[in-house]
Amino acid sequence: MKKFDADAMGEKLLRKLAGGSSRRSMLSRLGAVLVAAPAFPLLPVSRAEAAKPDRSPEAKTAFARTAQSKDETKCDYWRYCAIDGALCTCCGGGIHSCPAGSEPSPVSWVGTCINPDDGKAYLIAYRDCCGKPACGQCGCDNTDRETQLYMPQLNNDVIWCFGTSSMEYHCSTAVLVGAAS
Amino acid sequence: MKKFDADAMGEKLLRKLAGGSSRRSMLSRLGAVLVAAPAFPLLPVSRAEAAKPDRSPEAKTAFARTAQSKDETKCDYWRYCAIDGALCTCCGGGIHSCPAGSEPSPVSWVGTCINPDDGKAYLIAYRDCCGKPACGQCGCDNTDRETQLYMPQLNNDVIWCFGTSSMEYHCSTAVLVGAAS
Amino acid sequence: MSNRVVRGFFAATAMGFTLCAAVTTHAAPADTMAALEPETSDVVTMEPPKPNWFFIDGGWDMPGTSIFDGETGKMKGMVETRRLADMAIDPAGRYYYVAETIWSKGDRGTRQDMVSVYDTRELKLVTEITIPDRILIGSRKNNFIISDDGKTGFVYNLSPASSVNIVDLVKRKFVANVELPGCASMMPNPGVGFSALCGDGSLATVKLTGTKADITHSAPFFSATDDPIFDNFTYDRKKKETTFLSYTGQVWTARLGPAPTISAPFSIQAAAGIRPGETKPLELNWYPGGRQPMALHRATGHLFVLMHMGEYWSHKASGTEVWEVDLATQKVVKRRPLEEPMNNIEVTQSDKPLLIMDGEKGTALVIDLATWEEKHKIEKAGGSTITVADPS
Amino acid sequence: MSNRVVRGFFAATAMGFTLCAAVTTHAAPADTMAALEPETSDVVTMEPPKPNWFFIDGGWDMPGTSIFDGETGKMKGMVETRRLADMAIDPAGRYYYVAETIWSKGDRGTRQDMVSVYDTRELKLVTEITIPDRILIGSRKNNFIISDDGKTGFVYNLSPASSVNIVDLVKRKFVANVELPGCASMMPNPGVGFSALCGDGSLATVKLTGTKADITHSAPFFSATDDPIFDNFTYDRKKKETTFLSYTGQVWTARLGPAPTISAPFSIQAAAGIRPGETKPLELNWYPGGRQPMALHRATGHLFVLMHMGEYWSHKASGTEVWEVDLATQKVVKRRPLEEPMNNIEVTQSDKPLLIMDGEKGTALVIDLATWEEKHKIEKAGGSTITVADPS
Repeated sequence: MKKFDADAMGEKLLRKLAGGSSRRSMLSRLGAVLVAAPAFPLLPVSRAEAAKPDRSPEAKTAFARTAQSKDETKCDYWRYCAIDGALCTCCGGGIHSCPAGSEPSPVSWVGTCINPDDGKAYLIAYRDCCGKPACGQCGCDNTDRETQLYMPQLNNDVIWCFGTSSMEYHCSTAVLVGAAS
Repeated sequence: MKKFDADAMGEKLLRKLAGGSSRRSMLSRLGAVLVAAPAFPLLPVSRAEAAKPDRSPEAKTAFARTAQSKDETKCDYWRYCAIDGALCTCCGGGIHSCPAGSEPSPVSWVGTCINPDDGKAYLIAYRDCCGKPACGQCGCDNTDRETQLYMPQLNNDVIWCFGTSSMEYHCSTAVLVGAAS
Repeated sequence: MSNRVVRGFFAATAMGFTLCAAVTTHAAPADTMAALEPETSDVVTMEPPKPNWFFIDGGWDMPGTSIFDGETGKMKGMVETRRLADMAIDPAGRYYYVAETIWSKGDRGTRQDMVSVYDTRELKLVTEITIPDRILIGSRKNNFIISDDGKTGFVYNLSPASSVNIVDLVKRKFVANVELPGCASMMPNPGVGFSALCGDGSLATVKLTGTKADITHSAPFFSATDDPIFDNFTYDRKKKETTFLSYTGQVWTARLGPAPTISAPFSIQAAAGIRPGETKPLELNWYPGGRQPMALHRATGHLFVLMHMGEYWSHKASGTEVWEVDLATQKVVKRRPLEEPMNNIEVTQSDKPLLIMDGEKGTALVIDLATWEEKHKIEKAGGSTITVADPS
Repeated sequence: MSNRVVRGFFAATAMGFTLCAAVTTHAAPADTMAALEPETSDVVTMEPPKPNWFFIDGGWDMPGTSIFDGETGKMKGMVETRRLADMAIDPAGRYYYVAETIWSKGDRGTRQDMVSVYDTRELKLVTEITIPDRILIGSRKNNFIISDDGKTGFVYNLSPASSVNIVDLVKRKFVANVELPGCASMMPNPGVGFSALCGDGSLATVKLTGTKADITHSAPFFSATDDPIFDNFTYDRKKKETTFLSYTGQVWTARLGPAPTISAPFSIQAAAGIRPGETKPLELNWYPGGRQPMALHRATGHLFVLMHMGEYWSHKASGTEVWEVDLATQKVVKRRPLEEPMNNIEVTQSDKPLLIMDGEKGTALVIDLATWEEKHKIEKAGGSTITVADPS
């Protein structure tokens, strides 16, 4: 999820947060508060009294709720929940194939993504293809469970081109490793 | 002149070309012709019967007619009539000064530009500053009397970094060489 | 996170996948791996270049030349072309050649000029042919050309003296540097060597005998300062002809040979029924412009030209229309407006030709010429020169 | 155009200007040169870095770190930082240091890792300090840090084993590579060595004695997988303190030393009077985000944080508001909406501080904090990390 898409994922919730008022009036009130910018603006929200959706950490993230399983050349394909970079499927490669002339890195960062077809979580290895200039097509940056550099295997900014003859980043694949749960 | 600015330089002429009709109607007629795209569209124009402006090759170009002599950090500064690249005046340098750490090329392409203050033509040497990555600020591409590669000293696409320790292009200066006429 | 975890993480298999239980427990509290077969990473092999493919140079900001299938609009792969490199295609389709200049430390260190050879199926670097310096300019199609038989490469240099590096592409070695005083912008001249345009308005013909170059000049036929010919002209390998276009819109055809003959020019504007372009200021008219302002469909002899309305000396302005010129009848047979101005134009040499264009934003358009239907609009495809597999 | 003309063209004088009568007659039918004095090309000399300057990394697409004067909005110069390089400023203002990785043939050939040293007045390369490999990631401020006394540089490496290269900046030589298992994202620890965050949620302290490194860990205080601390945290050289911010919006202060002490966290949302951020899905709230999501004005102890509305795991989303947090009172004292979302934020350490931001389009904003007036909006300034002269 590059940008938070309020329309796609939160209109109902926003309304609830606003205590039942319409989204428009809530937003305009919110806007007024922000533009005035008092010393201690109080956002007129309290914990939402939603009808008990699954709020456990294992519940579906915004990405997972809208992910699809049909088109591997789109950022919202389910395996891409933590990918960062150009999709190799748009660069002449495939979901687990590097484009001609590039080389898959033997190591990678990983993600745990939910397949919408069976609702199960799978471990995905985001293996970079290396040794060509940046492909430039289909740039995605999804960040489910993506963390920082002190946990490098879960960080998607590192150039994961180790053990390849060139460390130049070309694109990223999303290789299915196995079921995660 | 990067783009032809019809408003700045041609409204009156356009009207004349259209045979006295208003600019809007002429344009919409022109648009219709284009969209329909017949095999042999005839633009309804003939040689303009303008009131004898100076049409000699020495007359002022579109650039020269709108050039100014006050702000060296703008593309329409008079000396920039054939410059291509980033203005060194926007990169920490000056009209004839390279930014710190870059190096002026001893050779350059040249332009002949008209100073609006005295109406005279001057020879300008567009000396590239070399040895730093592209500055990125104030990109200009003016093309008065700019020609092709078989006449390299009048071509503004060549990386004019000869005899410098690095040929990396950083920005371009516009050094006054002398009067051209 | 213990040392073991980091180390364990690197226990990658030879097949190339990463897996480490200690890591996966961080990623998600996984219990056991299911029986699912893990996928294996592999590398795609390509076909040799096809007539409906196009090659688009990313230009200054996007290193690399992307290969697209014009039919599907899909990217097929990429040839490594750094900034200011020039790419050419082996006429037999076996190799992509890249004339490039690399410093050993990026922008400093030792200068290295070479023709890098890539095989077209695996896109792997086959070898590097070291050459003397070459010109640094970019966005030109005629600074690195290949003879029609595919055996010789010509790499232009401006040091700033003008010369050409001759490269034997069979033996893969540099042959000689020949001076080319006052000329540039090369075209093959089969059986002779090559030809080039000159600042004195002539066409130079360079007859090569081993490393010896014998230069002859045509009579001057254009003005290099007053009405220059765009140096991104087109060459028709089949007819051994070059089509030239000048800033004002004059069109010439040159028949190559030991003593090339150059046709009388015609005006592209007159061919469209409007007054010819002129060099004087204040003459608002349609002019050709852009970086690669024209493309020739060889079989039909139709020339496609990017045109814009403006005054003279607006030759770099992007085209707002495409004019289709029948060279035989010297008539503009179609004019098509463009939604966005375009800088570079090329046409595939297939039976159902596709027109390819790109503009400053790096968006490529693929147009079906039969219907002028926009088949594909590809963002971030590249903003510089376009090449097709058959460089006619 | 004869050979003579081309040759004559190169008769440049030592002073560096080009002139050739044969050429100028082409350019324009000039008669004689007037008595006008031709200008001489020269090169600007800069001042050492000033408190109201900012340094903006062009990021992936625009190599180079541009130096701007925040008061005037004018560019002062550029430090050569290629893609994925890390720049640091000598605390005494004499040098700019660039930790970088260069292949001898662009993207192939021999790998060369180094710290390149530039003087701050002439921006010339003084020397290169060869080091072992360093990490390739970019957009991080804590992979190359300098000790407060300016004598030692620390360059992080991920090979993918985790280690740190110690560089003696006085003798300008590489000292040692020390392992740093499970940790990254360094901060100076004066008199001790350096500290770093670890995957087990602890703060590691690396005591250096010559080339010997002794690593101790604090008790775990955060979750590296569930609520990670942004690795672009801030370090206050005067107080020897680091301020950490986590994805949910927790704020910690760590006092560095042989055994650092870490404060209890507070919630930035609670500090603004709204409910704290949570890690669960479907909890719409304000969260910190971006690449360099926060900046500390040392003298006032005010933290500026890029905030956006979203769900958890949106930590890379650009900020749509800036929250100003008084760290002493743990209150959000101001919230300011942004017209365009911003990715990186920094603040000058001057008396009249300027807030600097940039976003995905590479446009930089300079805001006067006293009035929240937009002093400058600079297009194409750069889209990556921002540094100020006093890296507090």
